[in-house]
Amino acid sequence: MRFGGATIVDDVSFTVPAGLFVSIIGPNGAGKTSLFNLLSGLYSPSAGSVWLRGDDITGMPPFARVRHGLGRSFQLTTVFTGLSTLENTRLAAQASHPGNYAFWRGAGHNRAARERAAWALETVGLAGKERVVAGSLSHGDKRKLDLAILLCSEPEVLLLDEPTAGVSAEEVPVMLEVIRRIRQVEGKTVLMVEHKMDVVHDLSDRVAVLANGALVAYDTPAAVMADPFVRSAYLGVT
Amino acid sequence: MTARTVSKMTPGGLVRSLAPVVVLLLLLVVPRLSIEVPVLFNGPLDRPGNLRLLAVGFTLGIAALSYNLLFGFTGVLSFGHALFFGAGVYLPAIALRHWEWSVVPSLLFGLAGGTVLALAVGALSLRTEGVYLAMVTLAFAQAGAVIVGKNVGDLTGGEEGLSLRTRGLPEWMVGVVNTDNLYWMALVTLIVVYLLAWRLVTSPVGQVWKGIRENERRVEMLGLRPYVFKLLAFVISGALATCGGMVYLFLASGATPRVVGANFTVTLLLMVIIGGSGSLWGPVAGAMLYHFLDIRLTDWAASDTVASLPAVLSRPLRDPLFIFGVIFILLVMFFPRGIAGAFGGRLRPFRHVFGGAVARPAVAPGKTTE
Amino acid sequence: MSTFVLLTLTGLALAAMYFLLAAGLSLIFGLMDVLNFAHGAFFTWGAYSAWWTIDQVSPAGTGSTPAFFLAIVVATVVGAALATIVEVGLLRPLYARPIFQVLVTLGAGLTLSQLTSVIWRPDARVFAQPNWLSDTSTILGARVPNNRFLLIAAALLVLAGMLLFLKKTRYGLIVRAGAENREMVRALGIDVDRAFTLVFALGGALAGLGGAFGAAYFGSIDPSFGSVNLIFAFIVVVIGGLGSVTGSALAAVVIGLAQQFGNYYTSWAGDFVIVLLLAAVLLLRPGGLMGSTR
Amino acid sequence: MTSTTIERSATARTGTEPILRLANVHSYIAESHILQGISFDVLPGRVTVLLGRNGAGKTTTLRTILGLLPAREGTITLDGANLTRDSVHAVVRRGIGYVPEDRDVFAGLTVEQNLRLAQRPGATGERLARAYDLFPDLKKRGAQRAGSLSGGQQQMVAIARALVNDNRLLLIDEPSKGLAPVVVNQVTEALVAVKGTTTILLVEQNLAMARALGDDAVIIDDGRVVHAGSMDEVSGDEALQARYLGVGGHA
Repeated sequence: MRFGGATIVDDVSFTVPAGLFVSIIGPNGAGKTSLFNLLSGLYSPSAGSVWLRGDDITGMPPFARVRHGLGRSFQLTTVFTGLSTLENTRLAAQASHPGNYAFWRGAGHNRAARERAAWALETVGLAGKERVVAGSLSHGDKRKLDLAILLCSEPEVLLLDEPTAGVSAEEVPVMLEVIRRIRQVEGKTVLMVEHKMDVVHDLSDRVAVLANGALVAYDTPAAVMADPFVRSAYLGVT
Repeated sequence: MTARTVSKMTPGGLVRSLAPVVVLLLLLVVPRLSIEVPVLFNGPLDRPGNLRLLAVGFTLGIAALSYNLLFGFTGVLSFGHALFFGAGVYLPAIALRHWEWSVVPSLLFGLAGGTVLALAVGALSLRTEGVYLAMVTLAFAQAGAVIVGKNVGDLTGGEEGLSLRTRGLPEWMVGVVNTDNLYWMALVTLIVVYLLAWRLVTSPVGQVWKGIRENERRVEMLGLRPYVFKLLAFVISGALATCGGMVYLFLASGATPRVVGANFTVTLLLMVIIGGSGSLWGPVAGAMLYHFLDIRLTDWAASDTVASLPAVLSRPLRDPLFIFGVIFILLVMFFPRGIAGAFGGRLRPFRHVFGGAVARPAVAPGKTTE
Repeated sequence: MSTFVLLTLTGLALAAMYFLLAAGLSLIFGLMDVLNFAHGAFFTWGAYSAWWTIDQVSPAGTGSTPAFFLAIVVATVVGAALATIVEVGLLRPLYARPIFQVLVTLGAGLTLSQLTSVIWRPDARVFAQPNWLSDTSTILGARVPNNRFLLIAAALLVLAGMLLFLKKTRYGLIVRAGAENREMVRALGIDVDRAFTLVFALGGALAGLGGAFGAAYFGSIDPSFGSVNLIFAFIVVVIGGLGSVTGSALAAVVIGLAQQFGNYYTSWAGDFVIVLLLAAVLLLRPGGLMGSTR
Repeated sequence: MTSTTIERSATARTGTEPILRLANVHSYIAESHILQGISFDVLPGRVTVLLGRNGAGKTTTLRTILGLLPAREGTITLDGANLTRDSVHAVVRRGIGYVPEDRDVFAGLTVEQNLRLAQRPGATGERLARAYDLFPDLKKRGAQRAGSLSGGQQQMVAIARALVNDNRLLLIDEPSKGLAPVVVNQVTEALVAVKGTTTILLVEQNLAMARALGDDAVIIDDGRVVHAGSMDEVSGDEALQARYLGVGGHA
């Protein structure tokens, strides 16, 4: 994977080898979410290019990128609140099994999608809550469901935008466990925006630091934390 | 917060699932029921006038049901739906009268025409969203109304409308004595459309529609193209409305400009809101109720009882549309889920789509919130 | 030549009427994001209250000049009053549910329009105007009714007034700022709800005024008077760009002329061209002619 | 740590009554519980810096004070008057100036119009003149559309907008956000000039700016106050910074 630059995100270039867990950190307004929007195709860059698994995806609309193996979770939870958790995941699973749009059959008929959906709920720890309407889940459970939906699209590369945002302190370790499990079971490539440094430290192989839209460091967690330049960029201390 | 689960089969659920069967059986035998239902119906139930009243209600039910596939299940607010119902009424009428086709080709022509029209209007309108979509579809409906009303190409008969040419029709469809056949035709069409719609909304496609209603952006991030699915909904609902229009043509023995244009779409919206946008049967019930009240209030307003009332009361009663307007406002303000919402278990889909400010930030990523 | 002049002037008069209706719609949408389907009813009520006033003041179908001017004032006031009632009574409780706001304006529009039918019967009414208004003046060989000029003049005055209001007054600034970022306006200590009511009332007043002039233009009125014109006003607003008063004025001229010229040659071409125009604008320039990039 | 100890320590330090007091304030964005019982005081004439990593709830705190987000629990008082349930405009009219996170100037309005719009009843021309004096750059551009200004100039408009009224308290949200270091210095200088004339509650992640301006510091994490004390104390405590402000090692 290779990333090219843009303007709010200013000339950012880095490559993420397959199977790595990379966290993106930086002060507010550094352009982290903008970077994610560029990667997932919600914004288009004014210059530069985005490559995914060897292909240039710069001009692709969001849905095509997803079909190309990119999956994304949002900073604010975006589950389908009126559907049950199983319907949520099944919808996602069905999307990645095209050719199953037979409308003379019920949605439950697609066996591959059904199994994938059940597996995803199990993986994030929502087994047993299949029939619960997503809108009535607790916030933490919604974030888990968000991840389960993501898993159902069977992405090769996951973009996680602050997976622990708004999750109560007690539930943070649970979320971490879920993310770790996804990593171990699936061996996916993950990019994560996160502010909780202990979370970043725990999960990442590499940490990328953005400040004012520019990439100021890209290294192992330990090296990045020790870098005085990063510290000044982050806190404005000179 | 307690977690709400999707209801399983309970004794109450059993009653709820048996009720439609009972209602259906009753409706099927209505043309053979010679009983009086005072106040509600004039004379015995199997009188042609009464059968026609119910059957027209069924066709309006088809229109409302099809409209709700788009509005209630996919979350697309179009103001052009009357156009497709109107196409179902006018196209076969034109083929029958001017080209003297026989029934089956005329109906096939109507269905094809309505579907193609829905495809064209949908393909263009769905490139916009929200209020823009509402206005573009409104404009298309207006264009249809203009073509019909101004008698373009001398085909539609203008304000006069177009009477049904009965000569090409099979005998069982013609004449007051055969009203029961038309009644059954309308009822069977309604049932078929209903089953089709049910199959659709519970199919994978229906799941995607609901997903779009809840959060279009998220659907896109699942790797699906919302445009394609919305267009599918638009075309299917348009085609189903066309079917309703075709049956209506035979019941009304002709076409009048009333069935195209924005006012009829507004009426459909009224039926859907009265019935409840969250279910399939709600809009059908809403349409039946609307039509029934419309006809009954008009009859009633002409009666001596009303004439003897003081003007403050008698005048509004002469104007059913005024009463519907008031009912509509009250429903929107206080019972946004309609009749179906009052009975239904798990019918609450709009809270989150139309719930406004609280739900909206979810679709706008990029803005950091602390 | 005389036909051309006649069509141009009547087209401009029609444009003036559309503008009076569209300007308020556009302002309301710009600030409040509400597509106001009740606007046609304010227009209808403007027409009916003007007709009623003339009927009361100078009976027997002879519209006197003072009666006409009084009627215009009454129509404006009635439009503003109805708009205020709708905004405060129906829209305000639904601020959190935008789609239901649209639906409730639909219901209000239907109810208010039908109320005219309830009170004054559904039949069309002849609008009695002073002779000098229905008389014609000859310009370049064309005999143009005087009420056309009055309508154009009124629309120009309203356009100038609105531009001044938006650029020079504090409430104008609030409206423009509110269209950009409602929350920040609130955070400056400004009561945005009051601004909403004001804008709605202003829009209603313009619609009422437009209704009175529209009645003079067409010579007769009926309960569907507003809803027919509302559709064209919507098209004007979209083509002009939601929220832009100048855009509305421009689009109104385009629509008014297209309709007059088109319908002169065939009975339907004008209306049809407008719809095509709308489709073209939305597909090529979705924000409208003068629309901001909302 | 309980809320009462924080309040007591703040009051004890100076012996004056607070201008602003938050007591056990809870608020939510959609269903996510952002502020989970925030309590602190802002003392008159001082600059209180609200610190904490991204997502801790700093902006939400300011928005809750203004009433842009409802406080579901707890009370907020300004000069002893409870404003927890007041509407936004009523809160602001008690004398609060707000400089939002993303500046939020009205792009279609001129600089002058932006400032005039912000003037509340009773605002004097003299204050407007003083605001212009502070930012001579803006005076030249009074007739220019705010949307055509640079990010730094827009930040100046946003700050000037809060200065045209005779405010009891200014809420300033990350004035350094997204600005180049040179511009950050200019903004800092301007705020230093404002300091002392009014009470300020400042949200800032840039420690350099926080040090230059701050008297008191309140650190929040996960929607709760985790530290309250003097700014000097925080500046000198690397462990505290590392733990709550982001980088600098694993806690």
